[in-house]
Amino acid sequence: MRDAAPIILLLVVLSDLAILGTSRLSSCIRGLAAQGFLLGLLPVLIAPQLSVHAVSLAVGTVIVKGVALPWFLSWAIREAAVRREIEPIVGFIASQLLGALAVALAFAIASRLPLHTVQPLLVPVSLATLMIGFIVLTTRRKALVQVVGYVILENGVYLFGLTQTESVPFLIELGVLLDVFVGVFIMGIVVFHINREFDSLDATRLTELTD
Amino acid sequence: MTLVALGLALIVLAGLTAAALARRPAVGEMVFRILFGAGCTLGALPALAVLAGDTVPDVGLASATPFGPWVFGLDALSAVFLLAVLSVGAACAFYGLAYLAHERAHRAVGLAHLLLAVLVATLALVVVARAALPFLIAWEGMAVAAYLLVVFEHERREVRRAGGIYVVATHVGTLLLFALFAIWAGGGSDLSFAALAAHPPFSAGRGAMILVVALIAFGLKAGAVPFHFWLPEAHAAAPAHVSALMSGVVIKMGIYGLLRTIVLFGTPPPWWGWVLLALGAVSGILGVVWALAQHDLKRLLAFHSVENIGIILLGVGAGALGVTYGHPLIAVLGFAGAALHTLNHALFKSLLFLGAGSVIHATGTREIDRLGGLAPRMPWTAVTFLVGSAAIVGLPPLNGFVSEWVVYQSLLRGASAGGAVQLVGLAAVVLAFIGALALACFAKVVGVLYLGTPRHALATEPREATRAMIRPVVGLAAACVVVGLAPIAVVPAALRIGSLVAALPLQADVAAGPATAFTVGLALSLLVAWALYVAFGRGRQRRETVTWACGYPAVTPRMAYTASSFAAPLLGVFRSFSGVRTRRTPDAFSTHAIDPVLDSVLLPAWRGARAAAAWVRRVQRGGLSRYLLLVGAAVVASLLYLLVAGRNP
Amino acid sequence: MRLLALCAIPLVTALVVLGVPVFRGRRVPVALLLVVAAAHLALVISLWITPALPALGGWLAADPLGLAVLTLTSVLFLVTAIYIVGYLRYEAPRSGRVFAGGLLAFLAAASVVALSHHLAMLWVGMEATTLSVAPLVFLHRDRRSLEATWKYLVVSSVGIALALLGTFFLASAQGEIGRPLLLPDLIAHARELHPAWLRAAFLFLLVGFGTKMGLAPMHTWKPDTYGEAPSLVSGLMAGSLTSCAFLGVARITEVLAAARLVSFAQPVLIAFGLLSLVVAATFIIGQRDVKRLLAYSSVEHMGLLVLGLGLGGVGAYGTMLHLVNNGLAKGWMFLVTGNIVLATGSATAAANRGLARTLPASATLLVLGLFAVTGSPPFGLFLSEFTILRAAIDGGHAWIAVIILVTLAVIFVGMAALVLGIVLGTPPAPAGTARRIVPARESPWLIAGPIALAVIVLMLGVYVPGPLQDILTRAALALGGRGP
Amino acid sequence: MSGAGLIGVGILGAVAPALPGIVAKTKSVLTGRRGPPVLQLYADLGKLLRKGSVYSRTTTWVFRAGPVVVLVTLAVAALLLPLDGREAPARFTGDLVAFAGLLALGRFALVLAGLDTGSSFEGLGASREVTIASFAEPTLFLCFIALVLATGDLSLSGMLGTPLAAAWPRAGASLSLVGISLFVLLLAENSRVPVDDPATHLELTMIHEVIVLDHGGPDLALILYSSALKLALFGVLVVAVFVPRAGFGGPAALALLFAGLGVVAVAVGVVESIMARLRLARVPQLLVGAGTLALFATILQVG
Repeated sequence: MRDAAPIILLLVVLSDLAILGTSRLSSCIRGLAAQGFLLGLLPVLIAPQLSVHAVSLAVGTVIVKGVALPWFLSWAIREAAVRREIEPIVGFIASQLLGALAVALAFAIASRLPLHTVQPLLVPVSLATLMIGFIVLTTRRKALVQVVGYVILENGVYLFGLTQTESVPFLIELGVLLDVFVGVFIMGIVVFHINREFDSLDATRLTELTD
Repeated sequence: MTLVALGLALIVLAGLTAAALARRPAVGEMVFRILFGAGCTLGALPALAVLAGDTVPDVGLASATPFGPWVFGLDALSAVFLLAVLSVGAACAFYGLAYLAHERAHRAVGLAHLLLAVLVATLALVVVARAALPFLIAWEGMAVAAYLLVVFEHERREVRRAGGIYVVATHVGTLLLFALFAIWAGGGSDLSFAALAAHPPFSAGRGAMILVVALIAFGLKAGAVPFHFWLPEAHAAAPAHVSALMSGVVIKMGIYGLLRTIVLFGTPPPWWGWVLLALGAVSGILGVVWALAQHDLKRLLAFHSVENIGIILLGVGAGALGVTYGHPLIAVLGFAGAALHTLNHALFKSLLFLGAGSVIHATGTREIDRLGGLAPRMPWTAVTFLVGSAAIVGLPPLNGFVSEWVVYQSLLRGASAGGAVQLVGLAAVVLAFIGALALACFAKVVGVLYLGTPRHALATEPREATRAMIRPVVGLAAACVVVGLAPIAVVPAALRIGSLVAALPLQADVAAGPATAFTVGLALSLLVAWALYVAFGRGRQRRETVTWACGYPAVTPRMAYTASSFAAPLLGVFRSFSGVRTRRTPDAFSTHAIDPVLDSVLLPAWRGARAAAAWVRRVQRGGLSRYLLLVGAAVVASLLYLLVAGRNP
Repeated sequence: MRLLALCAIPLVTALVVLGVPVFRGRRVPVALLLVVAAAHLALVISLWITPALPALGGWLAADPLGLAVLTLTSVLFLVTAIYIVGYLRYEAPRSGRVFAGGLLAFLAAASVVALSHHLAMLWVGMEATTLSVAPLVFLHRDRRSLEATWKYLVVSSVGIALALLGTFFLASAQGEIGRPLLLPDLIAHARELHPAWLRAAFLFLLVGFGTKMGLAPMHTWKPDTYGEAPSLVSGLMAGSLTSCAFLGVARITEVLAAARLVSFAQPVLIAFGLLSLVVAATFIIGQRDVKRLLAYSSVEHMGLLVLGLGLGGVGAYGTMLHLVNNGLAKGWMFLVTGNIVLATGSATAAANRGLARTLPASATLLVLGLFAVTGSPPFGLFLSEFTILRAAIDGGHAWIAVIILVTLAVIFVGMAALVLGIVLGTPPAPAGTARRIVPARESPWLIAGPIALAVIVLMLGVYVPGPLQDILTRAALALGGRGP
Repeated sequence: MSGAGLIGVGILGAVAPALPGIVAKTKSVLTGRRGPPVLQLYADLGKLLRKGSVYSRTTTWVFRAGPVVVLVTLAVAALLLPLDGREAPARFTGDLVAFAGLLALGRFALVLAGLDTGSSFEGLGASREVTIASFAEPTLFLCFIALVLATGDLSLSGMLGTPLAAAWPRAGASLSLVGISLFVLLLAENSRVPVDDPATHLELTMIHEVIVLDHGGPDLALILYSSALKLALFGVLVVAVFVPRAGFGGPAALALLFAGLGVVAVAVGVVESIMARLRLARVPQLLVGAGTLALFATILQVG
């Protein structure tokens, strides 16, 4: 089972790049759901022995990131009934290139960091996911896609967290998951209000507050 | 010291009662008068005692603030300033009661009296504070109280503007004082003046930094050129009795600061004395030249404060040089002259401002070109203003002459002493030049304002000020005459201050006795001659007619010389930097005077800075992505730092 | 036990308010707010009298640093609760439940952050404060507050994610030494932690919590958020939320101080501090909105906090004193600005003139606040800013002292221009009524809070009480500095 | 207040009105005219004292006080000067400042009296008077500093008395420069030719004459006598510098002094015959020139 982890990690990076590339909102959310599931599997694969802690963490992640968040986001899309395509500020090709650059950079940095965890691939993938999440967040116009970007960024951090599963007690993991969920939940409500107020999800129109 | 504390408490109490009983002014102001008067006399007694020679022990309060105990003390240097504060404070407060009486209907007059009481109290506290924290707290309290008084008539735009400039200038000064005490105390945790004085010898750089910061901070408060820019604005905007108090005493805190710095610092390096001297000369000359160019009565008097601060700085500079080059007589005389001129200036400048207040109160305008011939209508104000003018120009037998005579002695002894200090002699020439220009300016003011014929028909016929306004003014004039006629009483006290500041033994051979004989003799001979002239003229035949203007049929008011034409030949010599700007339009010609430092240097610089800031602010207009990129930049920067700093463990 | 109660009581009440339907509708359970606030303060004062033992197996403990922030938060919350009584007479928030629930959740989260000795738990508390305040910022439900909320949420969440990454870095630096992420263990074994991970952790925690504090360049959300949120919420955010965020930075600095790595941290802290000062100065000149002005003033004071920490020596004590002073002063100024907004509908210079005549009490408090916030004696902020300046000069950083003085001067000019602009002058004659301007009768509830805070700040400038002095000195020592 | 000193002042007071007469006589002799008798001014004073006085309605007591103050200040100033070359009746350290102060007080009173009439001509004169004075006073102080450097004494009796005689061999050159600049000062302060033409009747060009335009009768007498006394005082200054009389006995020193005054009056007359009046804008340059002379004198001492 142990050798499956690297494959899963690669799939996670692929899902990142896919989300970067999609031009449709629904496929973007499906990508996010897929990533959620993959993340859910990882704790079980990585943990040295099948402790209750690892299993419960896996189940919690799958429920929150695999099921709840994507369902909630798709509900928001239906509610908002908004045009479904994504228009990035910098254009698709550019964001793809940026994504690739991010992955390369992640692996470069990870190689220099003093690693002592069991799974060598884990840190570079987490940094890559983190950077790609940041890119999605800063280059997309639609508020909803920005939320997706934020969740990907959170996934990156979560991945890095996996290297410390035994030191970070379960209660804290649960707190982190809960916080992420409530955060996205509130963002969703705000997105809903943005849509009602501006009858479009284009966050770049939000430039009324100036000095 | 307990007497001083009690006095200050009474003063603040007086202010509170005036504010509390605002609805019943008669009672309120009467109680204010009693309490304030009692407070001032109680405070003045120890000051006079210290000036007469005995010493008052320091009082220490173990405070709970971090930097050491709060200490208060009274030595000769503080005593003369305390005396000035209390005497001028009382005169201005009593004058203020009457001056603001008619505005009770639509302004918070009670509050103004409270603020004035707070101002006088904080001024006294500044002078008796012997530790950094109480000094700074009293200093800022004084600045804020003065600001709130300056913007008393804040419905007018230029008053708000002047207030704004003033509050900025004082706050910058306070920040500099923060730096001064921080540099001076170094690592030490006790910030009392005694601890500061017992400092280890400073390194050249640190000593220089302390003196430069002290010079700018206290120069800003004193109003020496080029730090004077706020002074004419604030004094023109403030009510007359507040300008009198500010010009008479508040700006003197800058001088007190400089003198206290010398006491605590020890022997200053040579360059400091020369800078002070140069600052004094520049302030003196430019102050009086800009005053000549003014038409606004209060701005004119404000610029004269800059000139007199210049004269005081000449004394302080000569004193500092005397200490540096080891000439005890020059040092003691320099500081003594400076201290005495500070007290005298407090007296006659507040007298002039209060007189100006009465004129403005009666005529409703500050433009001297629109006034004229006020002497017959306002005799008392005219006489007291004349005494004040003669005193400020330094004419014998009044007090201005006495203090300038001491400063001259210091400068002339400097000239006759050997070595580099001889250059001080040039300062004596500068002082003479300042005196002559001051004479020109005050001849203009008195001549244009009080003598001759009224130049414009005023809305209301100007009437003499009320008795309540005249009493303090006459009191101040009397003080000027008494100090002028009694150098034998005043000069020894000034010498005691001089020897304290210069930390040198008291020099005795200053001819105070014969000087008294001279002034008293001159005054007597003037009176006797006037009596003879009146007796001689009684029996003679007198006729009244029109002024003989070389046969012109009717002398119209428009023929009388105006202030600007009077000063034109003199200002012609100084050309551009006299601040006179002429405005020629096809059908009108007018001159107006600007303050070169403020209007052509500081304000443009500030507008430039604001424009630059506005350009930078465009960043905030960006959308969310630009904000996130900033956060990203911060992460990248810290990562780079990690790589750089991470190498060495 | 009391530590647990401090966190639990507000949390439970919040859940009750949010859950139980009886509180639906516009009525805000003000009484409940007041009771909880008073109880919270009582508990905190009891902590001062008899220090409590760590609870939850060492996860919750009241050390000097935590106690200072907790006390500040509790005092501010009680004053705000009192202010709300008067506030509700003028404005009824659309949903009373969300308003009260959010405030109580915020108090619970802030208590958790102040008391937690487990850094991950501290992170969870911090995230909770962000989320609890978000709906409060959105209270006005108009376009501008929507934009402010969105920017606040996204930027803060990114910041908090970075902080989580930093926490994980710290965990990996610790490896198997002692109980994971517990402050006492971290400090005890500080020298055995892995230096590379520790440095990376410090940087990410600084940037993460710095974003929550509003340090430049991560400050961009602050003017929008404080500008659009209701003033009492902005007051709480500027007063206690930023202090909690600073606590995060302080915790990691404690660990670094124990690990003798302070020389690595100081340049970064100084850099962020100076940048914040310069940015604040640039953005304050010509500012026309009082709330945005106070936001930039908060950026400036956060810069001063971090700068004091970076300078070390007596600067650490200055920072701790400034933490308390700034919190109280910000609360005071925002509540007074709230009064102005209630009376004239907006806090901009265009809408307000001659407030001295129309709102005498608030105008006086605003002017006194101006002098307090810009560090004029005799207010507390003068004492702390003076201490930080002394630290700069004692440390031989003359050029830092110069930058501090120049920026403080420029900031004073900017603030004075705006505040004095709106306070002085003749107010626009109210249409139709008699020409004489009658000063509005300001309700005592709205005035009592700011006056109480003003008195405390004034007292702190003249007399620092014994126990507070002792707490601040111990905190400064923990941060690698020294007492006055 | 030594008796001899007072007698000296008394004689000076008596002789003073003769000096303008000598100047007028010199000018008329040089231009081939008989000219008015030397004692003409005495006659004028007698005539004016017997006349009634006419005052303008706009004037106050200041107008009448002007002439009195001018006379008293000059009389007291005379007490400060060492007429017998050794000791002045009233002496104290720093009395040179008092001397300058007295001159300023007199000027202040005269200018105010002029402005009191409210006529533009008096205003013109007053404005010019103060402009010239502003440049004359620094020059006077430069001369005093040179004398202080030479004699090391801070009182007029010391500066112009016995120590000056001792200083001549050492600082002869610089003292002569001081004498010359004092002579220029004399011309400026007393409104003689290069600065102002006493003989002219065109008000626009006058300085001293035009300030006193409205004074008549006894007031005019006081003013004329004071201007003569002022000429005498400045004459004493010049003579004291050029001819140190410490060596001679009391009466001989006084005789030598009055002879010197006569020579000075003749010199003024000669200058008035040779030069024409300077344009008013150039008068400050003349005074600054005299100032540089005195400055050069001080540098000679120091160098």
